[in-house]
Amino acid sequence: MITALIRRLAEMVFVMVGISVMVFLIFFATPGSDPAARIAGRNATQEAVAQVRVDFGFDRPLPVQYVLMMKRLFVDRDLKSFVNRGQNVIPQVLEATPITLSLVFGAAVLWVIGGLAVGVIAAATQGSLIDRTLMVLALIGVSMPVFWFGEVMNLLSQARFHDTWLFSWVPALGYKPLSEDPWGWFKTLVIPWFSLAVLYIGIYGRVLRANLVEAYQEDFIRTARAKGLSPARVMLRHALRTSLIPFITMFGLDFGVLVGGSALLTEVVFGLNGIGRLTYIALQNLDLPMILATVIYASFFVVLANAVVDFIYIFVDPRMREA
Amino acid sequence: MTCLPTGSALRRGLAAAAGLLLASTALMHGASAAEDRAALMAAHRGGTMRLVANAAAGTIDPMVNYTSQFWQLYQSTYDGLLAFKHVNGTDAFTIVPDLAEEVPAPSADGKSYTFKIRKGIKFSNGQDLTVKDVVASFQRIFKVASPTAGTFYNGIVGADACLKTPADCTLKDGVVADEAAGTVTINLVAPDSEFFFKLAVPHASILPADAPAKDVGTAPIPGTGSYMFASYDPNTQLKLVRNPHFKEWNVDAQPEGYVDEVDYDFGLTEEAGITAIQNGQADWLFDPPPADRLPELGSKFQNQVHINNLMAFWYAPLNTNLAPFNDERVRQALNYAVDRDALAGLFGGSVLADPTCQILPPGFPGYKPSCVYTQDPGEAWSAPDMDKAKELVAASGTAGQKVTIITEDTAVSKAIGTYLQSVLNDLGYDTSVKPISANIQFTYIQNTKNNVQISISQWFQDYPAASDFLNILLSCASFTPGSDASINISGYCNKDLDAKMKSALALAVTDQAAANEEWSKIDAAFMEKAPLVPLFNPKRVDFVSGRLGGYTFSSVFQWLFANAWVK
Amino acid sequence: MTDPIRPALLDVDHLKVSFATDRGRVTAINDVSFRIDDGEFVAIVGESGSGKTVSLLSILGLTDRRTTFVEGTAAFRGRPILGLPDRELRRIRGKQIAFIPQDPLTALTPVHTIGWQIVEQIRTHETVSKEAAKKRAIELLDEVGLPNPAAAFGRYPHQLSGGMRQRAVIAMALSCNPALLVADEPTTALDVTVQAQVLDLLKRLRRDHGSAIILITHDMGVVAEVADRVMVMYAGRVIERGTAREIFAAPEHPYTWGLMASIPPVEGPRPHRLPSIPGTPPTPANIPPGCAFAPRCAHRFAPCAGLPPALSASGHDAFCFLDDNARAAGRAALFAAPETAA
Amino acid sequence: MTDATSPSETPAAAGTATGRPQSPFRRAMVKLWYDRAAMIAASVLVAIVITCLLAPVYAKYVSGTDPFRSSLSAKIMIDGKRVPVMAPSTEGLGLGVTPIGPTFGAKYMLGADTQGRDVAARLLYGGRNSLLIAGAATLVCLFFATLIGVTSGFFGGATDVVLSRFLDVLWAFPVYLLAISLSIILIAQGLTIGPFTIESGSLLLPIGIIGVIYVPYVARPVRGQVIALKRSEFVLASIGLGIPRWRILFFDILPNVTTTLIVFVPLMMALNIVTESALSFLSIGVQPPDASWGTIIQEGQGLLYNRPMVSVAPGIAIVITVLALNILGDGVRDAFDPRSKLRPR
Repeated sequence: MITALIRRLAEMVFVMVGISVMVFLIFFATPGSDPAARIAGRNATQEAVAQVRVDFGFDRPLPVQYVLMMKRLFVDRDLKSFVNRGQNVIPQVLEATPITLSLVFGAAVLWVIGGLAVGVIAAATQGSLIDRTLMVLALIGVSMPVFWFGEVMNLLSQARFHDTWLFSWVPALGYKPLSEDPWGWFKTLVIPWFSLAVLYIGIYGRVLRANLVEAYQEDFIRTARAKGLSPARVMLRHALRTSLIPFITMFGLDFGVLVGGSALLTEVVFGLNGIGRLTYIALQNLDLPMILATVIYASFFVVLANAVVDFIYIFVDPRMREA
Repeated sequence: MTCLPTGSALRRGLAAAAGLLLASTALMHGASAAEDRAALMAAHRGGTMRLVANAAAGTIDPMVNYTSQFWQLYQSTYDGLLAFKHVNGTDAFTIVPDLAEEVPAPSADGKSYTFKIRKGIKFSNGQDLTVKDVVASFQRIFKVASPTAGTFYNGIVGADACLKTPADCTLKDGVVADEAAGTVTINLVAPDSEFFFKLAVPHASILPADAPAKDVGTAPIPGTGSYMFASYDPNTQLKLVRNPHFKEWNVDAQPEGYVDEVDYDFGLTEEAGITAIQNGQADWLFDPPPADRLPELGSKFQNQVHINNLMAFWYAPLNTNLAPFNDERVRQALNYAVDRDALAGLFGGSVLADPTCQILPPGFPGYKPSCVYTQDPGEAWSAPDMDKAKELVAASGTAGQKVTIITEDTAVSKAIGTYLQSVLNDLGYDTSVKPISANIQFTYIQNTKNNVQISISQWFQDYPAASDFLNILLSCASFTPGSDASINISGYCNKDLDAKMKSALALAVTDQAAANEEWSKIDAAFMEKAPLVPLFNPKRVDFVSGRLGGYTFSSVFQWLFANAWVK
Repeated sequence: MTDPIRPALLDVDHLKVSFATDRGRVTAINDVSFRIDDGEFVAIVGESGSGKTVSLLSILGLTDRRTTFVEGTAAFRGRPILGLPDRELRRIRGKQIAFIPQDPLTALTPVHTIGWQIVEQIRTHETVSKEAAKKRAIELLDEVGLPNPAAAFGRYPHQLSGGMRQRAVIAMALSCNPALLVADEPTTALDVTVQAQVLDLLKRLRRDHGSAIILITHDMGVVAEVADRVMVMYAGRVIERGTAREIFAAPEHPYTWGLMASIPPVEGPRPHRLPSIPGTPPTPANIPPGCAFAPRCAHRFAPCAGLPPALSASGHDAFCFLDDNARAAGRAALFAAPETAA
Repeated sequence: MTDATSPSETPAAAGTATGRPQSPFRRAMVKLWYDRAAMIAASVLVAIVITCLLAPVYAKYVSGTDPFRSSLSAKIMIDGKRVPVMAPSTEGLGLGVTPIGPTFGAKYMLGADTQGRDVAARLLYGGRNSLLIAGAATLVCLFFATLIGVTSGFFGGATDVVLSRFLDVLWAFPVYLLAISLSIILIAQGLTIGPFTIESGSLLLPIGIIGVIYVPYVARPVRGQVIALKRSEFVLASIGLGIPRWRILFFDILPNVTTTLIVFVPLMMALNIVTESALSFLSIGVQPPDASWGTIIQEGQGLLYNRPMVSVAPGIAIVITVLALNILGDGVRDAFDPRSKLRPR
């Protein structure tokens, strides 16, 4: 157990170091990435640029710069943005986190409930019109680009029908902290939640249905039915319970990736200043410290999600416990 | 250009309206200005104003920050020795005494100025302002490597040493305090006609002597203005409250504000910002309104919209050292071919942008309307002259060459790039557009290593002097091959014109009017060589809440929030 | 043997089962009739695919209703159960008729403990407390011979050996004291020694609980050991029926001869190779017209192109055109064969 | 549609009817042919591809405008009136310029974009690029994924360790962030590999980027399959017979991997179309004046309030195409590899 844990930890560290090195190298391979002149300001003299270069250590060899930057990020925790001078990177990431978490968590609740409902209902009514309708809807959900769907939702709720009863409650785009205005928090996030969740409801509903249909061909379902259990109980306690394992795997990975910043399209469309948008803006501005911080943060969540999934696996599937 | 008549008529109408507005405010600042102001103060004082912006502008340090977004705020939070007058329009170009008791006369050789520092002024932390603070502040410009340390303040005696080793900066013979007399004398290496302007920009703010000698980032430094920064978080909010130690000493330089508090919220999209103002949840939006909201603002909310000229221009720098733009004829051809009215349309229509074919913006010192690159050359641009353009290209024999336009990845810049691509294709070039991140594009296009042929850029004034456009953008000194800091993006170095600019700068010390004459000739001379394509002069659209009154727009620092009320 | 007043425990009459496939309906079970009385031990024998499992599953309503069509009648204690609403059928299923599946590894839900699954069945049919159900489950596990039943209660299926799992499944089937146990090849997945133990267990249970047992198997050896009566199925039909004694003494259908021949002799030298029936059984989609076994039958002759006469209402009979003499001759030849080959 | 509760595999048994054993590939194709939903989806796709290929015809003969040239001051005739394509606001202060809305006629059927270009014509041209990029990126992705997956799985040892770790790193890098990082660099400078230079505006860049980012998603299952095949009896038997490794690789392993790859094709195409549009939406995909459905949506974003059609239309095009690809993908998977649980994302 302990060795497995240590191995897992080593793997996580390896992956995160790998990613940060990759980002670092990508950054320095980019033309126009030299931040000295940008930091020095428009119309700065050559001396000022040179001064900045020395101050920020851009004249030192790359490995040294990398180590220094990592040290400032993790040890001193005072790594500062290249673009917004004086702005500490870590608090930025920490402030963006609750926004992304709010978005992803709410969407996750929606998509888990929605995915379960779609999958279970479709599997239970397999072959019927309900099943087919649900599957077509799920497929449409999978096929819609999330940013486009978000935009259409914005168009409907912010412009076209904003004055009607349907969407008059929709507040302006942006984020309201849960601690300050819980109701406002909820209202601003409902539509982003829904937009983000649609894709996953589609995916999860389809996968779950396929798994359930497959489960229904298993012998143990026949046993359960032969026991005289009600169809609902057969579905929920036997078929669903066993089909949940891949569902949970998917959920863990998706949740991790989204919290890590992959919700950026939704964040961009709905003006939520979460991790994804932060990373995106940092990348656009070639703000290396911010990029490193956000990307390491993102990969941390992805790797963590992988680890958590493995753990949950053991929890959910007794067969994995001895392995 | 059949739609031109309507366009220009509208423009004229609007100009008239703006003139009226100007006249009325001028009246107000006339004879009984002080009494009026007292009455207004009694009626409107108090309340909280909410400003919104997409993003914060970085460090709060007034000596480091170089953005119009925060310079606007520094007007009411920090003071220099001198200030631009806090009034409407181009009257704001006037220099008025701020922390100095009066605008000093130069010494006989024009190289030194003695400022008498006002007594009784306190920083927002309660400390008294002394001459020591003044000296320390000038040293600090170099110690924090202010972006303009090497360009604005390098003329002070001892500045060279400070630029080399900022940590040991003393400016021993450059900025000399006389504690007993309460004066500070600044000695220059050579006379500088623009030195007062340089003292009036935020980088020359007077800060407490004990302010940290490094960029303070997000920790505000106490100032002497009527407001102080109470808190700053670049992700969420910048809060300004009244400076408890402030007593108005010169209403032109640092007027007392109406509102008690200003909450400047960040992170709202432009769309959301506009909606918030419409709903009365915010009073003003920093970012320009998105294009698709303009028709709505101009019709349903026209009483809340203020449109003002900006001392700025959008232009396309042409790299005069790379084919095909190393050929003067090609540069002229493009100038002829560009439909500046269409470009104005991309910026939001003829109300929001004036076509221009010269470098200096209207209303600027040295501006004399002239346009050669149009169908009927004269004072104003009327229509593109495609025939002439094609002739010139044919003469140059460069048709068919590849051209890449580098634009910012913002909507307007990209749209302009796309339009210019169409024009260049029409002229026979094989053109592509390459948008890059706005934050990178500005340095990217400056560096000769990137071999940029043509790009889209803008220039906004720092202070009202023709040299701020012509000398900075086109002097040989501004061109440093291989550097990211080479603001002469065209890489154009014309020895004759360079000499003329030097003499105009020298002339201005003694005779500003004659110098301005010179500058307008230089402007025209540059345009003959066409190292760039002036596109249009943008205008500022301020959309304010229905409750906001006392809107004042300074041509230097734009909207003055301290002069506005919300009650 | 049959009591005319008291209805049979299970009475199946003219059962026909067909499936909807991509190429239309395919009949898998045709004209199957049988009856079982309380306490009887009946074996249904046939190769895989002969329809023995399907026929019983369809009686229990465990086939897919959308794709499977069941015709004919089946009555449990006189009450027709085919076409009964699922809700009512469920009260019989698991409580009065219990099902012992073939492979206990796949037949138990892998994510629940053995005990949980037994308790679930008990509590579905009887209103008892969890504790009582647990106690009962442990007793059952003990009864089927699981060592340390309390520990087994908390085990997951994959943690038990094959034989233990089969015992657990049987314990589960017994949990409501069913009148009829349907055991679908309960020994196939087990090795020989465990097979014998499980069969002993079944016999003992019949004795102790008085349940009737239907044993589905392809192994004539198993049948010989335990069954009272035997039905042989081939290609969806019952092709021979009789008491175990009758069938083992005088099998009448050539197919049954083949099955008997494949039992390894209990005594004497083992043959090099057990004789087997040539060819493979047909799938439901391509059951030949007439006698389905004809293509593989060494004794086929012209009439086999048509359907043989139906089985007699009771007693020992085979679904075959061969007359008694031919049956006796064929039987004799076959039983002699292994010896001569050796 | 398929149901496996019946005790025997009736559809599969059809193969024996012809008396000649069919190759698995043929059998799968036959099965696919009878899958009605998949065939409808395939027809829709063919229709979309043909329509998009006809873009120049549409631009030339129907809309009559050059969809890559700004026409900011053009005018067209509608109902006998000459109407400017880019209409300045005439109300109030006269702020803003609004392009012409959908006319539902030949010209400007779906209206104009901010440059006064015909959206319908651009939609077709955009479709060409979207489909081209998605298709080519799929091939790139499958090629590299097979290369890495097979090399890693077949040779094992140090090669496997290095490649697997590399995939791990790529895997943990959120896809869009990886794509954005690559795009920002490559689109700024282009790419030079030895003597070959890809210019920054080239479509090859988005193809390469999108192709590369999903490599781990395909390479991992391929590697797993190769490892499973390597341990399978027939390969062990081949090894035992002393058949050279390259023969085993080409004759035993690769043909089996091919099935997996075929199943991936439509699913990856669908994924790539969405990815391409997302990147273009973030303006780091296709570069102007080239259009793709994503760039048209992005350009239309600035007109969402007044001319929503500009961004709604390409979105619908994406949804239909991706939907068709997904349905076809389901069909292909059912036909070729019914038990697979592929879920590329």
